[in-house]
Amino acid sequence: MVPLSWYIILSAVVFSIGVIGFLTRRNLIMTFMSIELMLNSVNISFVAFSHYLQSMRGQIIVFFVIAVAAAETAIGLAIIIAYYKNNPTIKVDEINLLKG
Amino acid sequence: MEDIIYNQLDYSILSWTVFLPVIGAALLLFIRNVSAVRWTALLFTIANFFVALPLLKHFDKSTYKMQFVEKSEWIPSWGINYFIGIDGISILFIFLTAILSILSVLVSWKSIEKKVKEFHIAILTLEAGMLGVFVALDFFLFYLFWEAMLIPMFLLIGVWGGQNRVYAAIKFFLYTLAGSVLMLVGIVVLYFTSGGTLDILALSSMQYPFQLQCWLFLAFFAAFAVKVPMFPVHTWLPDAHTEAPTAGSVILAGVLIKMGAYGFLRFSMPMFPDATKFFLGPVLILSIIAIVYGALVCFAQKDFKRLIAYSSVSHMGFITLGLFALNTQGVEGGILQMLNHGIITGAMFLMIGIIYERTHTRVIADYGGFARLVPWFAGFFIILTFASIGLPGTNGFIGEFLIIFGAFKARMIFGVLAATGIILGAGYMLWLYQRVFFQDANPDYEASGRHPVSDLNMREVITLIPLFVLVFWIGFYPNTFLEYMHASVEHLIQQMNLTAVAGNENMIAKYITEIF
Amino acid sequence: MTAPQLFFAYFAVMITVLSLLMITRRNPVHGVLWMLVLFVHIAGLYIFLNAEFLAAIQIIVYAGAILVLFLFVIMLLNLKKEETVKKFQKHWLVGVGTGIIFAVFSVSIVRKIEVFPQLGKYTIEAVKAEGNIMTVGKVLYTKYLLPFEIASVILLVAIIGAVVLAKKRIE
Amino acid sequence: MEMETTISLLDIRPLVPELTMICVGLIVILLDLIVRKKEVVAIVGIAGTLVALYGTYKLYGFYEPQSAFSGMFVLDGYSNFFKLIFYLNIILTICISFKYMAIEKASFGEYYALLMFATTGMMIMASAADLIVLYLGLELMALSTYILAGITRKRQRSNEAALKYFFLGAFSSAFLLYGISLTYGLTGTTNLREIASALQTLDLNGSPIMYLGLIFMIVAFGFKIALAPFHMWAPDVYEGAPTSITAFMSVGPKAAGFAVLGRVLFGAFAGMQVQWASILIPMAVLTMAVGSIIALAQTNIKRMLAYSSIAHAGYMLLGVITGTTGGLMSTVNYLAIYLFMNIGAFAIVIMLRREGFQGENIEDYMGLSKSHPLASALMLIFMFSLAGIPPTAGFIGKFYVFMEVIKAGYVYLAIIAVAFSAISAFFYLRVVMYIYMKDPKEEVVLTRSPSMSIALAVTAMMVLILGIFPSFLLNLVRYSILG
Amino acid sequence: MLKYTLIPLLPFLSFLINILFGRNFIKDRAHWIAVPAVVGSFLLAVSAFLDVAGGRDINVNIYSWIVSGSFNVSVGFLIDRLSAIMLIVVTSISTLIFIYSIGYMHGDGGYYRFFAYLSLFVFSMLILVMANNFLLMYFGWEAVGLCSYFLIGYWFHKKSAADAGKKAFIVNRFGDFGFGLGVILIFLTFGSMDYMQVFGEAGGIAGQTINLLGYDVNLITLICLLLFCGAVGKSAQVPLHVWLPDAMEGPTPVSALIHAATMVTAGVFMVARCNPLFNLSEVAMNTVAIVGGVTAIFAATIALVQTDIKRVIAYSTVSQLGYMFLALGVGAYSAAIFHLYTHAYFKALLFLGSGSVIHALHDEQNMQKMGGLKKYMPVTYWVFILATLSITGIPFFSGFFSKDEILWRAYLAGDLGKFLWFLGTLAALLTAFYSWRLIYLTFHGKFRGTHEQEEHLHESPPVITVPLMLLAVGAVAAGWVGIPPIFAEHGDKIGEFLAPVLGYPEGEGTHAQEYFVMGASIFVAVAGWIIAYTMYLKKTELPQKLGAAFQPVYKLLFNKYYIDELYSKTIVQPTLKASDKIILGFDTYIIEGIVNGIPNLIGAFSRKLRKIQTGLLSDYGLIMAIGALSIIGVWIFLR
Repeated sequence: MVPLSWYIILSAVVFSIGVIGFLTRRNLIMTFMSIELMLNSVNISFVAFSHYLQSMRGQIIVFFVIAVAAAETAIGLAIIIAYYKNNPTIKVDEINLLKG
Repeated sequence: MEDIIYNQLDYSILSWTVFLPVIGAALLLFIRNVSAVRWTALLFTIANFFVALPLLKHFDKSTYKMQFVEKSEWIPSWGINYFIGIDGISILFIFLTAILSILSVLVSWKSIEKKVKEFHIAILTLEAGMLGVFVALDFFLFYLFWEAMLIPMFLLIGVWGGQNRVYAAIKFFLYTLAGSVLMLVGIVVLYFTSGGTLDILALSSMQYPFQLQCWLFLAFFAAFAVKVPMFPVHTWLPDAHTEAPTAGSVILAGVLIKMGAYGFLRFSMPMFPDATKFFLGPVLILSIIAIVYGALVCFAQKDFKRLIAYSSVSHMGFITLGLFALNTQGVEGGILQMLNHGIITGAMFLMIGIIYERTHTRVIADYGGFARLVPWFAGFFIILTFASIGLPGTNGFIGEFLIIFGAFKARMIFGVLAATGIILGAGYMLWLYQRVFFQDANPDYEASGRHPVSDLNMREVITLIPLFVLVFWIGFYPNTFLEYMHASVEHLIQQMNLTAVAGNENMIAKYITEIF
Repeated sequence: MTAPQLFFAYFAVMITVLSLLMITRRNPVHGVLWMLVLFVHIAGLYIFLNAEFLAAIQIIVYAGAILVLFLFVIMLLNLKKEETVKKFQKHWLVGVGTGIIFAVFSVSIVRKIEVFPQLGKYTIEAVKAEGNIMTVGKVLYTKYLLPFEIASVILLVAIIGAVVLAKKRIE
Repeated sequence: MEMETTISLLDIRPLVPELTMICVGLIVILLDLIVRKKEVVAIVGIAGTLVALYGTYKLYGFYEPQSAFSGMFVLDGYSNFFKLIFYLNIILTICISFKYMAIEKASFGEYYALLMFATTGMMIMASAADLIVLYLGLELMALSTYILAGITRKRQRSNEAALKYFFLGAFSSAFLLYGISLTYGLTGTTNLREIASALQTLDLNGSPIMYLGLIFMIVAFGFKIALAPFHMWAPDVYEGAPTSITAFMSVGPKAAGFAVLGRVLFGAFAGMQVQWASILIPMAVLTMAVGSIIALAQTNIKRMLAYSSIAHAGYMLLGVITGTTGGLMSTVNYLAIYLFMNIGAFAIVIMLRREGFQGENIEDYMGLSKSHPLASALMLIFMFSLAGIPPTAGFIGKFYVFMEVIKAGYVYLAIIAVAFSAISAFFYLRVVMYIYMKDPKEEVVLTRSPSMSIALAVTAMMVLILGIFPSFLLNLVRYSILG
Repeated sequence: MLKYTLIPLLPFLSFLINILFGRNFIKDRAHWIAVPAVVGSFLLAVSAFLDVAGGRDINVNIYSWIVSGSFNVSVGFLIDRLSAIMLIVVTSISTLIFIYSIGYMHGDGGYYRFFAYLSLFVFSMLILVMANNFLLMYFGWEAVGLCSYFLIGYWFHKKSAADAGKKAFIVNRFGDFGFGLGVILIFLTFGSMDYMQVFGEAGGIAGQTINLLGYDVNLITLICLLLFCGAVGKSAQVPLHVWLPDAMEGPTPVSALIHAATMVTAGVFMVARCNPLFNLSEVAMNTVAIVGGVTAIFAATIALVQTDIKRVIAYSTVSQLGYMFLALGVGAYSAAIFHLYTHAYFKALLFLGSGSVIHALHDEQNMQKMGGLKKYMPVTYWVFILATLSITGIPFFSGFFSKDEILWRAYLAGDLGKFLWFLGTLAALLTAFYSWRLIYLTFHGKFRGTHEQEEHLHESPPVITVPLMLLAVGAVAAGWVGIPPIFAEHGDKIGEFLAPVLGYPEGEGTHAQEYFVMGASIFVAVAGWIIAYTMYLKKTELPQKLGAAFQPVYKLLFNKYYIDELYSKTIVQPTLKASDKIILGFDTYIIEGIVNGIPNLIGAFSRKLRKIQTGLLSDYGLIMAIGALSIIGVWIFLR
């Protein structure tokens, strides 16, 4: 058997990679994708827990997470587009009109 | 427990007294005409005085109990009541406040030209706040008034003040706020220690553990010391006094800074007698420093108002000294001196305001020879000068003498040191008087083509007369005023002597050894 | 190592490597493509965990819808220039460091995780007997009806939002 | 642990207010297509909210807690009180945004619909008894507010605000999910009550993994209520978003965040009070410090109010930290009061906005009292209330919190809090100073509308009335939370 | 009772009326109110004197002034033999000076003001004298100081006058500092401030000590010394004598009334009044005596070289006051009061005479610019001669009797007394010298003023000369109430009269000794006269030579031992400097620095801190992540 902890460690590692992506990338789209990566990592742990707990709940949650992720993507990308129309850049470090 | 006498009259006189100005302020909102605003404000302040007048008549001087008490539920879930009443300590301040409010309206008749309506609303709400502080018997209510008062005062200084008004206003506000928030914490701690009451009388009759007393004393001390103001936290006062409009200075000097001392009397002493005794030394030393330091700073002042402001620091040092002498004479002297200082310094600021209206300068060096130009003014002012110095026959003497007597009785050295303040006081006041009124008129003054100064007019004389009557009344027959205090002060001293901690002296000694 | 463990090891390594690849690509299109591969692997892991329905959803929704959306937008924005400039932030090292510490922390905490609670009734056999989709569906439409409905509103909001932000007339 | 559940139609009953809100939201969108006068849309929105309010009131008639949907949704005094805050929030927001959104050229049906959806999300959060529902409610609210923040999409600032809010929000909800997953993994459930009992039976209170999960959830909630160091989005978003939305956001999501924070910490993790209090205490101190201190250097009033709102979150958090019901009540009470004073303040800020003039700089307020004494007086009241000076409601809010904090034995926290509240008084005073003590540079024209007047009247009255007679609110809070 | 109350009240009413209505209504008619009032007072005082002489002491409380706990002080009067004499002295001299002032102050702009202040002064002085408790005496004590302030600074537009007034008040405050504390200590010791009660119980606490800064101090001594501080200030004794010469800036009638005859003698009166206390403390008595003796000689030496006519008389006053304290210190209270009484007449006369001179010369006070006035102002000249004879102690003039009494009593009072007697006699020599020097410089020789002044020289009008003549009668005859017993049995009427209050001094000497003392004093008086005659009338170049020969001594004396400079350097300047530099600096830079510094610091901190808010998404994320990490790190790993 694969121990539960392997999955959870994997999930943690991928989550961290997502965090790294979020923190380091300059491209907004890539940043966004890093967030998706984080969500996916969490999904892995949900499914793993669900499996090991013999409970359906984890899978249900993943279902909802995916649904929300879809909605989030739609809105997020819409926001990016709206921003891009006013200021044609998606470099994270150039978006700092608001600060201080 | 029943330390109260419910309202002896068949109408709620105290509530009327406190809230009449609020009604006046509300009414002013709807008045457009400037002179109508002035008259309404004047009417309300005068009416307020007369509404309060029956208090004097019906006040029972033979008891320390709270009188004219009104009590009704307010915030039941916190056990907070609308609870007001007065005793011999607070009654006189009601009248001081009422009188000074009338005068501040009168003195602003000509000098306030912008935002007249707002000005008078501020004055009236301020009056209500001050009265509220003196009558509140519930801590919450007290704090409410205590803080609420800051707002109109802040505006008075900041909107109608002098050159540097904004700085002064903000400084005043933040200083006092910083002090009083600590008191707020103290109040809440008290609330829980006492098992959920904020009734000042109940809290006063309880006994608290020594350590707690000390902490609470310090928390309250922070608020009151700033307000008084005591020595190291006094620097808001010169700025605020100097920049405030005349009415603001008058009220500030006359009533507002008395509240710190009042707080000591009403809260610190009866509630934390052990802590009071524990911290007595430092407090007395601070008072002495304030007396001498405040007086010395006066010598270096170049601004008329600022000098008087610093002299207040010195005089307030006397007051705290008297209060913390913890004997009848000291405390009564302190209370009387609070009244006196309100009258004298209030009148001084009135007069400075009057002369400022004419000369538009506050720099002492611009003056000179004014005794010739405005003899009546000079005459009035010299009376104040001597009252401030504490010349017998004026009210200043009675207060200062009782204070020094009390201090001397308590600890001889403090009496001696305080008396040096009297010498210094004579020094800077007479020097001031000489520079302003004596010698030849300042050549620059006339050369600069400033307005010719005219002497006091009728309105101004009427404004000043009540204060001068009081100066001599208290000077020659202080008993009229002292009588009111006797019972309450005696009771206070008794409370002070009931120490909560058994073997208090040992306890304190142990504590000191622990600290060092 | 047993077979399942080897199997897991493959997926784990692949997922990790693909994630790293994904976040380091200069060209976002490449990133999306690597991510696609990544999602497939995750779906594989789901199957391995007896979550067939989710595996399908993962492919359909994530790979099929979300990533396509990403591609669309990337194309729409026409990010040619982006490819030439630096892909990482100025202080990317701090970000990497933070992420690594994050990984170290969370791994060191969760590595001892075990299944504490009493197990549920959805054993592999029970689910198999009914079919994974059936089980999910039953639960979803009974017990989890409320969340399901809320999810629908969320999607509605997403539609409205996309319309408002991208299309709605504003003079 | 999982059992078969059937859902009956009766389960819908407690959900009536939420459903009403959603329906009204949809109606508003449709109506937008038909009517030209957008005021009608707004009025329908308000009317719908009032209907929902009535629904809550009717359901609220009994303080008995009810649960529905297999225990995922509860209706109790706690949630109902929060819903009341949300209703008032949206009504007042609509009132103040009428004219404003017209000036911003964004007054269309979707705006009001999204407000309603966001509010629905908050309501669901307040009623959530399950982490899944909580998560979804949070996302519903969040997604709606992301859009609202960017709704004036011709303005780059608005775009940027939406962008930042969105990205950081998504980032934080990943943390939330991670926390939920760990909690789920350890306890085998997401139902709050079951979590609580699982923590007991499985003796998980000391488990570091559980702790980790809790920390991640707190991070996410802290993000919503803008607790330092998760507050970074707030100033930018508050500044960039349309002012009415800033007003909306500074109260609604914050309150919702507190609702779930209270629900989760008190409902599920009550056994770990020591742990979470120890996490929250430094956060609270930091929040108050950051909010109060950075606000001092601000020149943009919206940004200043953003920092002020951060600082206020710190005070509110103190009530939660106590871990007592009383503490929670004080927080809730604070929120209700904060609603009035904050929206009031923003209402005045909005009034300065007119065609071709932003009116967001504090300097724009110079000498306002000369031309607009009444508006100035109201701003004065709001500012002093925010500063916590009696006799305004802000003082009551602070006083209650300090009371409970001290009661719980955290005197030092109270002292820190009062110190920061004294510091924060400075920047509120500065606004007053500009209004009253400076001479106007140029004539200030205020944009007025009847609904704005109503909103101002209500908020100002409440700030003053609650400041002097707080009993009504206190009792409401008490009954809501104690039942 | 009303009668006694009216004694001070009449002048007070006069003051009120004049000050309130003087400026606008009364103007030049002020004396029509002031003079009748003071005359009324005088008549009532005489009546009171007769009552007392008839054996009826009056001690009556009028009302309770301050009541605070156990502290209870009344306003009340005690008229016994001592105060009765003082009443007579004060009111009679006041009357004369009021009348004199009508002429002297004629045409002055502040005429009404002058009379108002004078009336107030009389009121205050009477209160001081009549008080039956210490606090009321303190009231009068301070009030006379106030009047002195007003009157010295009467010509306030002159800086020197304003300065002098201020100086007088402040220097007096130094004394009053001690006096006030003494009064407090009296109450704390006796629980009362009434003379009768305090004096009655004084014996009971003799020898008690009090801990003062770690030293045990005799309580009575402490009280007496504190009280004496007041006397030193008020009566211008060393080291607080500096104000009195400057006080000559005031109008001459003021100098005569206040700074010669009445106010400055208040200290003497007070010590005499407190004799039951002082008697109990040898230390205090010796202090009084030594201070008196030193002052007598000290002031006399200064007077030798002064050129300002009024200053010479002022130093002479200081010196004579020293005599009185010398007497008090050796227990010869009645002798002191006797000298006070005679001194009041001849010194007032000297001042008024000099006033007459100054008036004639249009405010010239420098004797170097006078001379030869004898022929222009015969009346003034002759009264001056009489006064000088009296002050120098020429037999059968009143000064002779009182001074002789003092010296004789000093002589009898042990070794210290002998020393003091020597000082006193030496001072008498100097007194004779400078008094005659004044006469010669002023009235003899050639006129040294301007030609213009010479043309206007004339004798003063009767309103001035008549009081002078009346005072001259006093200067000659006032002493006849105190003829030493060796000349006439019961000749010392005043001593006997006062004996019930002040006691009778102890110590008996032989007749031979008494003649010796008397002879010595007559000898020095004549010697001084002869020296002055030689130096200023015969060999007029001699003073110059002497001055050149003893340049340092001359300078020292001329500059009044540099005491003023010393005080200025050690007290005034340091205070001002400390105030300006140290205290104000401390206030501005340290306290305000902290007060403003904290907000500034927070503000700077704020500006720094807001830089964290970079506006960059990834930074925000980073901070969130780091925040979460630190929470994890601290609460999971470090716990």
